[in-house]
Amino acid sequence: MLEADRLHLWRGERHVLRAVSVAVRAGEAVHLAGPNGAGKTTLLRTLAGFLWPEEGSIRWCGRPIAADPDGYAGATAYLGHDNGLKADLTAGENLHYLTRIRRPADDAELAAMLSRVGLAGRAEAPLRTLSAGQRRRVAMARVALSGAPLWLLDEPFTNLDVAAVGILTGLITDHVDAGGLAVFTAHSEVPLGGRTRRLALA
Amino acid sequence: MLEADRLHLWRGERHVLRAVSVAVRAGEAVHLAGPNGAGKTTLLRTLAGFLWPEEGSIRWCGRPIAADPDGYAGATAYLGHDNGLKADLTAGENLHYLTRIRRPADDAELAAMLSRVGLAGRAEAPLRTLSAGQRRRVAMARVALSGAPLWLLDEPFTNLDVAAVGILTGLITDHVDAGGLAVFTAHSEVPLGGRTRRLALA
Amino acid sequence: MSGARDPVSLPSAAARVFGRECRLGVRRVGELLQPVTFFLMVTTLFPLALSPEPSLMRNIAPGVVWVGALLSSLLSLEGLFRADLDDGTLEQLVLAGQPLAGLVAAKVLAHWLLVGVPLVLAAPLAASSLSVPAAALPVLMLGLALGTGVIVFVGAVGAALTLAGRRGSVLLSLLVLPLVMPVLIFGARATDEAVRGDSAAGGLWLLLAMLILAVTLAPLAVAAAVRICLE
Amino acid sequence: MSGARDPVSLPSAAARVFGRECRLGVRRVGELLQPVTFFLMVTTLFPLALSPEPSLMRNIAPGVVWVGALLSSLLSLEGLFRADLDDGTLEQLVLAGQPLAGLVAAKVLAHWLLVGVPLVLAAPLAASSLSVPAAALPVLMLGLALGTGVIVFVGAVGAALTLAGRRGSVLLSLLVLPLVMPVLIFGARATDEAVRGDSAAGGLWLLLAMLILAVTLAPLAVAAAVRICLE
Amino acid sequence: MATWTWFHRLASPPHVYRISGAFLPWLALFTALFIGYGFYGGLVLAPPDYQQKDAFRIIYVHAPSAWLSMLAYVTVAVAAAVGLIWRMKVAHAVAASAAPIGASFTFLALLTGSLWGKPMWGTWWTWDARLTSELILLFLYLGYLALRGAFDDRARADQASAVLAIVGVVNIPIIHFSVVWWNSLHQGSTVMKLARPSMPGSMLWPLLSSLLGFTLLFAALLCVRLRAEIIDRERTASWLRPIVGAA
Ligand code: HEM
Ligand SMILES: Nc1ncnc2c1ncn2[C@@H]1O[C@H](COP(=O)(O)OP(=O)(O)OP(=O)(O)O)[C@@H](O)[C@H]1O
Ligand SMILES: Nc1ncnc2c1ncn2[C@@H]1O[C@H](COP(=O)(O)OP(=O)(O)OP(=O)(O)O)[C@@H](O)[C@H]1O
Ligand SMILES: [Mg+2]
Ligand SMILES: [Mg+2]
Repeated sequence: MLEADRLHLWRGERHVLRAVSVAVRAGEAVHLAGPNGAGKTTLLRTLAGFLWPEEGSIRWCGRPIAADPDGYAGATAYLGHDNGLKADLTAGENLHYLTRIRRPADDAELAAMLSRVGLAGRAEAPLRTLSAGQRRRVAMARVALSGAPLWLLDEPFTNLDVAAVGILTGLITDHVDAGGLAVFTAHSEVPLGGRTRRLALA
Repeated sequence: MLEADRLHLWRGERHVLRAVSVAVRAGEAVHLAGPNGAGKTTLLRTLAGFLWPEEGSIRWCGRPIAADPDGYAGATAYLGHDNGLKADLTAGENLHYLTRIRRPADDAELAAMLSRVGLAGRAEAPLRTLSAGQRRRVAMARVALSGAPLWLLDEPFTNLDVAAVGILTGLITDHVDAGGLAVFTAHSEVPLGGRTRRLALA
Repeated sequence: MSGARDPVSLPSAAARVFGRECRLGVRRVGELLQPVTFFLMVTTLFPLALSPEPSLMRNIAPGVVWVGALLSSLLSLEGLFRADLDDGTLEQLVLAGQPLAGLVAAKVLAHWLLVGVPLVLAAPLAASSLSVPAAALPVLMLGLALGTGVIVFVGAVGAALTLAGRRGSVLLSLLVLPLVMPVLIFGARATDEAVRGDSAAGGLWLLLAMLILAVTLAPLAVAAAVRICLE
Repeated sequence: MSGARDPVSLPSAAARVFGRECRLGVRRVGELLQPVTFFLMVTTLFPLALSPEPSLMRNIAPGVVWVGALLSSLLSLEGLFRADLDDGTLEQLVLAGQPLAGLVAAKVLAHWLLVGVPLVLAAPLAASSLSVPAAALPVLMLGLALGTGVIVFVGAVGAALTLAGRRGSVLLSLLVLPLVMPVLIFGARATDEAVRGDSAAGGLWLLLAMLILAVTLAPLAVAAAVRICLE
Repeated sequence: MATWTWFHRLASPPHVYRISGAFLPWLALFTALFIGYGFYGGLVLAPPDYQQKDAFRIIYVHAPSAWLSMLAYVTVAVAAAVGLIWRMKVAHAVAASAAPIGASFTFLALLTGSLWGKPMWGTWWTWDARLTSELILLFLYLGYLALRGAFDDRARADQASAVLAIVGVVNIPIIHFSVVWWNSLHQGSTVMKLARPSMPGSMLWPLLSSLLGFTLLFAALLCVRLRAEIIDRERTASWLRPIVGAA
């Protein structure tokens, strides 16, 4: 459903993506692997529409993503090296605003997701008072609440403890099993069973 | 040589450290473990002297660290969730300034360390054009060059690929074997052999 | 499954963005009050530095108030998108799946309220310390309300364009200043006329026309600039 | 093994910090030129907004120049330690194992050079646009050189104190302004005397005394504040 | 070492709480006596001034509150320095309690001064050295209070605001000597040159009494606020439980 074909991209003088192709079908997760500086973040940001490849095409449901950028954006959830959360808002407020500019969601759903990521008691805490792993948990709750069929996750397991890794794996599994798509990067193996296909960048 | 005794510390209304004691001897590395929000970062920052415990004492070579803060600071290298590097300076410049406010070091030494962390060709690249893992590598080069006997590392393996994990493990091993001390946090096991003692926070 | 399950309408998404800005403003009251304190500082520092002859003061008062308002709203613009870019929330806005121009319009509107209203409310204080007659206050306040709107909307384009590269608000001032100079000139002239007891309607209508133009066109430019500057 | 292997001396460590600031300033020329552009903006916007009567202009010119200089150097202070705090390099400075006051003194000194020198060099331009006689220029420039030093050193204390908590440069202005008000008053008065052809030596000596006081005492306060505000 | 432990015992929160409670009634009593005599003597008994008529009577509020605005600032700065140097929590509590009182006296001095200025100088306000430095004092107080409010953590708020208070103390001599250093519109020192008072006794004694009364008032208010501050800071401490439980 998402097809990127022979992407080429330069950053400054560096030819970072050289004829990279990815195809992700519904119900499938792709694990982008590769050493530091291989271009994983670059590829994910290109798939998210933040960077434009100099050559090659990206299609979503068969149509180039440039044809309907807002529609494609509405279908995408992105988690980068930054969490995309406001330090001055509480965990609950962050989820409230970021979810509801995308889709209607009732309070119970937000609360349920916060407790699923293990932060039931911390909804009222300003994000700046949470630990690094707790913030990452809020960010993954945001992705799970987005309702987007395509998840683009850049090292989502960063800072997470063992329990949280389990929770995130569960979220991805549920999403993929419900027909969602996911592309994520990680430096170690992720126990997602047969749902994952691995793609190594140079 | 570093002894922290029954530390208590509140952050806001939260009693984060409750009677935590750590002792690290020369030639030993302590692996701080614990779930997200357990207080690992808080403990490391307390040991670095950025936070002051409400109760308890921290001693370095038998003397309270408050007795000679500058001397203790000179003996400490800290790597936090942030890298402590300037995005506008190149990798080489960052190492140049941060190392040489602590100790004299010749250019060859800096260049050798950069190539040991796998960035020999990137010394002239502004840090903002490096990938997340490459920045973390520069930060670990900074720690290794500091000449400090005590290393305090907060999730140093974040964003590192397999090769870089090996390099960092090697750096810590060399440091500890030369009589250095290290306290680090990590959510997974680290292959440091018998040098490591594990300390779990609640 | 080509889009989100059931998307929200643009007005309600824009309302969320507006609400979020206001909430953030309230959380960071210090930052919110910065432009207005700065405005009061500029306008009260003058009497201190100049020889305080009341007759001279009244002559330059409209200009001082308008320069103060222009500078303080310009300064508040630097952080408009920068903070969102740094913590990654700007990306989330772009990926909301809504027409971006609508969302940024809501954001800029909230900024205008948060910056402009305190300025307008503080204007009588500044004016009285510069011995502007009370009769000129309505024109001054109305003019400032319209003028800060133009400055904020036009300035938002500059703020979005200067996101890429290093942070440098100098570029922002250089881009925006020529565009908003007419606001300063007409605003100060209208106030001056009101101080002399003449009719200031012409200047105010001109400011209103500029405001309408800015509010309709600027969001499109901002949206385009934001997309360009994310990398 | 109780300390680092062979530590460097404080002067050479301070020289590194100084060098680093200068290098960063050169990298971010945009940011570096911000205060001086702002200064020129403030001083040239006035003739635009006011009715430009030369006699009146000459009366208020010293005040305008000094207010411009005060505001622009104040604004440059917000980022002085904030950027270092955000990327973690401030911690590295604290952990250098050197007397912190010495290192921050080097940093503030570099900031003074990078901000103050352009201001002093731009002063003739600003002064001529305000029709200040050329004879008053030496006093103006010397006064600005001394005055920006006081503002930067005193302001650094405010910048360090406002590091903790939310970012809010309003607080910074609120803290620093009362402390540097005398600089403004004496600076403007000395310039005014020079414009009238009187001797301005008294004011300049006073500025020098304040500068010496600020340079010797402020770094201690800054160092204490930085230690307090790191968490 | 003995004096040292004595010093610290003296400065323990329960001790300070108890002592300030014991002083409070006496302070209140003498405040009432001195201010009572000062105001009665100044506002009723003293003859109208031959130049200013009755306008001069505002001095009985203006001079004491202006004096207190400076005394309170020095109190804040000294307490803050003690707190910073010897890490004494009670000293920080004293600084925190004194600052709002001082700000109020500063405001009162500015208000009464400008009320007096209208008949005397024909204007509410001019940018005169003494007036400006007193206004700066108000800004300093406001900055101090704002800085306190900017911290979530009380220990850090204490220390950071202490640094500011100490730095700001340079303003106090400027206020006091402003009339000497610059030719100012404002009155030169009248009261302090007791050797050759430039004021008849019927005006002077009530003024001195009201000066003393205001000082005692400051002490009394400080005790009240300090006790509240201590309760707030020590709310988890065991020694407070019987006291707070009883109230
Ligand atoms: C807003 C206007 C004014 C302000 C801010 C102000 C401020 C002060 C201050 C700070 C002091 C204490 C000085 C010290 O003890 O070192 C003081 C004392 C005094 N002020 Fe004012 N003042 C103002 C207006 C006036 C006016 C209009 C008068 C009457 C002409 C006046 C008469 C006095 C007198 C007689 C004293 C006591 C002098 C002494 O014994 O030291 N003040 N004022
Ligand atoms: N400034 C603060 N104010 C209040 N509470 C805080 C503050 N900073 C941290 N905390 C809380 O203190 C606890 C410990 O945080 P800390 O960052 O030390 O955890 P950690 O063990 O490093 O977690 P992680 O593995 O997620 O990095 C957390 O519950 C956190 O919410
Ligand atoms: N703005 C830029 N200008 C120039 N080169 C860049 C820029 N950003 C990234 N690069 C370079 O592009 C390459 C790919 O970077 P990218 O961040 O995509 O790597 P990555 O695979 O995500 O690595 P990591 O595992 O460390 O996160 C790197 O060599 C990096 O140095
Ligand atoms: Mg990456
Ligand atoms: Mg942590």
